[in-house]
Amino acid sequence: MKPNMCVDFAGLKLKNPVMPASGCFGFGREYANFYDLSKLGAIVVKATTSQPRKGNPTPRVTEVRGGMLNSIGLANPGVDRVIADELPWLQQFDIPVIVNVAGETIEEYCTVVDRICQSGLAHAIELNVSCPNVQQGGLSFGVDPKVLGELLEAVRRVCTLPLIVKLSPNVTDIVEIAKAAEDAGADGLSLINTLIGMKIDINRRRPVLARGSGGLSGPAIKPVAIHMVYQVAKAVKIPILGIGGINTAEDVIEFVMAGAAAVEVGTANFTNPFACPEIIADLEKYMSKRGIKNLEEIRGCAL
Amino acid sequence: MKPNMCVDFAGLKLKNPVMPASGCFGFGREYANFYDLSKLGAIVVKATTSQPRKGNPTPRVTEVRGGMLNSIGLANPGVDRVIADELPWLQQFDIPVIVNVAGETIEEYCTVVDRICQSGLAHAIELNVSCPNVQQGGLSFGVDPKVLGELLEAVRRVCTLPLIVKLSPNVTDIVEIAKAAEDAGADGLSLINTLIGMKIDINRRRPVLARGSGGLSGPAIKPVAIHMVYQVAKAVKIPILGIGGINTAEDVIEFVMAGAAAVEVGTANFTNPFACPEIIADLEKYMSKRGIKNLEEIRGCAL
Amino acid sequence: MKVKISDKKELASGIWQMDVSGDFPYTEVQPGQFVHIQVGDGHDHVLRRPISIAEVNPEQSRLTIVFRIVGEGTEWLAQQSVGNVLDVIGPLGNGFKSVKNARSLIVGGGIGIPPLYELAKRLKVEGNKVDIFLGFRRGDEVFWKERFAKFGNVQLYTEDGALGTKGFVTSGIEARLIENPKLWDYVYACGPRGMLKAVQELIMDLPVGGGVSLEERMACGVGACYGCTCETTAEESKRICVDGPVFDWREVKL
Amino acid sequence: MKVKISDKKELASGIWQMDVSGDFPYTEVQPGQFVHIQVGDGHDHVLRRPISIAEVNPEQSRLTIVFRIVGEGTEWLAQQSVGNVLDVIGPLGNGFKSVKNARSLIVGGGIGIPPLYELAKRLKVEGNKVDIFLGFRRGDEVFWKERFAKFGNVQLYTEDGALGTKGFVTSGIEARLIENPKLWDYVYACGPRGMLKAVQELIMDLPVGGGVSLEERMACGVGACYGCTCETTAEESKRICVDGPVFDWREVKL
Ligand SMILES: Cc1cc2nc3c(=O)[nH]c(=O)nc-3n(C[C@H](O)[C@H](O)[C@H](O)COP(=O)(O)OP(=O)(O)OC[C@H]3O[C@@H](n4cnc5c(N)ncnc54)[C@H](O)[C@@H]3O)c2cc1C
Ligand SMILES: Cc1cc2nc3c(=O)[nH]c(=O)nc-3n(C[C@H](O)[C@H](O)[C@H](O)COP(=O)(O)OP(=O)(O)OC[C@H]3O[C@@H](n4cnc5c(N)ncnc54)[C@H](O)[C@@H]3O)c2cc1C
Ligand SMILES: Cc1cc2nc3c(=O)[nH]c(=O)nc-3n(C[C@H](O)[C@H](O)[C@H](O)COP(=O)(O)O)c2cc1C
Ligand SMILES: Cc1cc2nc3c(=O)[nH]c(=O)nc-3n(C[C@H](O)[C@H](O)[C@H](O)COP(=O)(O)O)c2cc1C
Ligand code: FES
Ligand code: FES
Repeated sequence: MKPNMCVDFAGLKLKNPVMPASGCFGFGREYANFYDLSKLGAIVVKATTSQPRKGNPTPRVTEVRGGMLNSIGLANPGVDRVIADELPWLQQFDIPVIVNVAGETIEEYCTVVDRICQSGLAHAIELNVSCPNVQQGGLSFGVDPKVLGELLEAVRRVCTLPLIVKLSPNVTDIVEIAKAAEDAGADGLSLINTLIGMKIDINRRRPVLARGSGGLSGPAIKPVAIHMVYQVAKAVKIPILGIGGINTAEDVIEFVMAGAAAVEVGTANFTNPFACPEIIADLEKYMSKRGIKNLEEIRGCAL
Repeated sequence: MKPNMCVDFAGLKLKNPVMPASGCFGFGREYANFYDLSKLGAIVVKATTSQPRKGNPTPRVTEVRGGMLNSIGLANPGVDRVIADELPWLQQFDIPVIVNVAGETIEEYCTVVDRICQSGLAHAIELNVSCPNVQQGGLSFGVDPKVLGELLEAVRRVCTLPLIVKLSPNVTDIVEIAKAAEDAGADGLSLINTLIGMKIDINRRRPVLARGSGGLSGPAIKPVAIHMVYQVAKAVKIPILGIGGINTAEDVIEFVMAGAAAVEVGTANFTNPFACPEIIADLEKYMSKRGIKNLEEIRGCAL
Repeated sequence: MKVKISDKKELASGIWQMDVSGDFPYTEVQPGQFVHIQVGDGHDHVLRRPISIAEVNPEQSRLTIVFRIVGEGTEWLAQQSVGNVLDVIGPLGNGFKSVKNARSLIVGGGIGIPPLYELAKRLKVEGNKVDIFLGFRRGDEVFWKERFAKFGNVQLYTEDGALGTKGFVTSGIEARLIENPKLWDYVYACGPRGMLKAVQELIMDLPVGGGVSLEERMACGVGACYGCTCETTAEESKRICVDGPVFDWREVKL
Repeated sequence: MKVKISDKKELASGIWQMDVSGDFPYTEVQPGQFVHIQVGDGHDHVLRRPISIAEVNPEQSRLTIVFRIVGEGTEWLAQQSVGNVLDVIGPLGNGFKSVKNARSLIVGGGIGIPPLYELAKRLKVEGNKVDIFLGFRRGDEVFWKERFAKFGNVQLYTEDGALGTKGFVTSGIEARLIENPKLWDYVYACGPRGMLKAVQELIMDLPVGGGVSLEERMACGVGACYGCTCETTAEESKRICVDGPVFDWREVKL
């Protein structure tokens, strides 16, 4: 029996629960050379800011055991060009487009979210709150429940699409942050973003990345991600997008059992450009073989 | 030219900078079957509590990509038997003995530290502050600078040995915690303890560890550890013991360049029981080859 | 310690026998002890895998292990070729103590059977009269029945009934004990928890010796990490890797 | 794409040449493009390694790469045996455009030399008169001098002076340009940043075409991650993996 792969996520109808993670798939053009993007559950595009951004100096990627570090620094063409060039192109594929939004001030977030919603070219917003808050000394919006609440209340007012908040794992208590997001009106949560890490080139005696530190992603962070999804799933009612080190259909199952409704695949796209469609095909096989009719059946079953 | 491997750490004279990490080496007896413990820079013994503790239900260890999870739960024979049976046996080796102390209340920490100091059988205390504080709703002592400060002030009063505070990495801002420890009179810092993680057995649909979550250790956490050592080394004056995923002499060099004065090796002992003496030998070779006369020369050079 | 794979074969579906040779303290091995094997290139897996010593042949410098593929580590092991080198530590743990000239019962279930092989051999050499009950889930998983027959009277049970008697070993043992509660002086067992518990209940009140071998997930394998504990009648927990894997029947809580 | 290693040899200390064959769009390759190679079993390394295509032989379905061992990935690659299969994606990036019947200069430094080989071959075929300046740090690192000599006039430089002229290629190029600033219509280069910068300064004000190939650490290799950017005269940064690795001399900031 063929399982039903469809998933409802915060009002979005996904034909399957697997989508590429923000920053790991550009705006889709590059991977469209490898396969038909309509196979995806959805697409989450690169972080979009109000102005074009060049990002940090290079080197800005490097490998570590079980993962990689990046300090891309939100390089993107800015919301105008995203709306003019990227989102229209994505309409040809029959999948929801989720726009990842970043900013340095509450105003910037609001402007970008408003523009994206007005454009009519996106289906949901994923708010990346790991960005430094320039108005509050550069601490990330995502580490303080009060600051996060203020941001979300402002964004909520202009956001006419489902609002998914992508949390930073670099916090003492992820549950407290997740609840603050739920209380402030988030329709869903994405977790996790990257852990902060560093690698030192012992020959050059300097950090490998020009910026010093970077975000750790890949299989190395999966246990941390599973644990956070598990904890948050116990504490909130809104659905969760599980992210962190997903490489196989079994990894997807693990996240779903920990409470995720759907997942994002990041670093694995670099290892294997066909990662997403392969995971989707394997997931269907896995579910048929075990008689899992739909993912709802096993969602959170390990809680 | 032979490099000088000696390191001064918070008043301890170490013949080299490499010591086994707490909980990964028991009280040394088992590894004494493999090699002469006098080769080590020091030994850090298993967490010691006031009463004997059985720890958590099993399974309490499992492997993950690039690391492992443990939920041992501070199993130990209690301070009386540690003083009666374990520490006297360790005196035969010509190395400093560092006793890792854990507790659930400020009183318990103080009692254990006092007993160990009075015994005259240890050279330093490593205070494990990742333990849940039962008087404050179970949140770890190590996540709140104020709570940590109170604990350390109390411990400082009874502690006649160098006091090394081992920090939890599961916090929003490690620098703030490190500074609180320094201000409260810590002589040195150990970082990092394990990250919190989880693995789900998708066949049994339950977490693999009986307790659910566990501490993530091994190479997977090295970038996080390097980054925290780096940040803290910039902010404090007291010396740092670098811990997290160390497997090779090059890893030691990386931690030293990030600002550590010496290091602890944990999980690698399980992979290879000869890990510590092999790393020490390789480190000496590395230093000779590169003309590094002593580690002080390169300590923090990447900052 | 580095040992070289000198032979390997698939005994039954997913169950492999592997012979290794090299510098190893063969003569020190007690039946029921295990080796802790590094899997992968020393980078990919931080933990070794414990596998029991099935047989030891000091004259030929040979150690035999039998394992079932259940995950990445055992999969890797099965893929190693003859001539490849394995990094092992051992012999580890506390094995079975055997006595001379007694009437002994050996009870093995599935992949718990191989650790009993060296024991059966020694019991026979030392003049024991040995009954051997072997249980498998399915007929196509059966292995080493003939090998064990050299050392005693083998009774085979399978849950699917494809070979031997259909059902659990414990039913056969119970029947014999009802006939004669004094049939055996020593009982030795290794296998799934459920089986061990059932055997324990059958013999708990009988004046038999012997021992039971346990399993738990292990990290260090040498007693240092407290990862592999189990509850016994003693006040503190015991570590299966050093205090076991073989325990006294009356000591362990199953 | 899966390709099989059909030949490998060590060209100089730590520098390997490897031929691979299999289903690959050989005829689409532009000189200067690269392949993105999976190293390890697909688990140990999350990132592929970019290696330039040195030569392509569509008739024999053969692709040649040359690489220097600098870390785990290139070490792994060098250890692969003939017959092993590699997972590659490519050809990737934006290569050198060549024109017919021009006077061309090729400047290569160290491991930056192989990507220029296919270019030299094509320039020759297309009737160019080619000068080739090759620079190495040490005499014992020199490779492919003879191979390049088939396509043009090779000038060899080593920093240690063990082979060819002692010093940097740029001194030779500068001398020639002083003699005749119009000597070359096109200049193509690949090698260390310092060398490329020096060449750029020499030719910046001359009316030459051609291009320069850059390197940066890469993740995706296909333009999706923005990991490998560089600064150019354009307002936004360019991605070396898709907008490069070959750029116009006047476009890049070195
Ligand atoms: C003292 C001792 C002796 C053993 N002797 C043998 C033997 O002779 N032959 C044999 O086939 N197996 C034996 N085992 C079990 C063997 O160690 C595990 O099957 C092996 O470690 C699994 O490794 P893996 O990487 O293939 O699987 P993993 O991916 O690590 O795990 C796959 C599954 O295997 C099981 N498992 C994992 N580790 C253990 C463990 N330590 N104990 C029990 N189950 C585990 C779990 O159900 C898990 O879901 C023994 C275990 C112990 C503790
Ligand atoms: C477009 C392109 C084409 C290339 N072509 C070739 C080639 O034909 N032959 C060849 O030998 N090398 C080539 N390189 C460099 C090659 O990709 C790196 O040497 C390789 O990725 C290192 O992998 P590793 O695992 O061995 O080393 P790592 O352990 O990853 O790194 C070791 C050292 O290699 C250097 N390095 C790592 N990645 C890169 C990178 N992407 N670019 C430059 N330096 C790096 C750093 O100095 C680092 O300290 C090319 C790079 C690019 C971007
Ligand atoms: C190169 C790179 C760029 C990223 N850029 C973004 C981004 O722009 N916005 C964002 O929310 N997350 C970004 N991320 C984080 C990923 O979306 C994802 O949360 C993280 O990588 C963990 O998933 P993984 O382990 O599957 O890669 C980026 C990650 C990588 C590796
Ligand atoms: C099995 C195990 C038990 C541990 N027990 C303790 C402990 O009792 N006290 C403590 O401070 N840290 C304990 N730790 C943490 C280690 O000392 C160390 O901080 C951590 O494992 C990171 O180092 P590694 O990556 O080298 O293992 C334990 C770690 C492991 C793996
Ligand atoms: S496995 Fe470490 S104590 Fe037994
Ligand atoms: S490597 Fe990803 S954009 Fe170039």
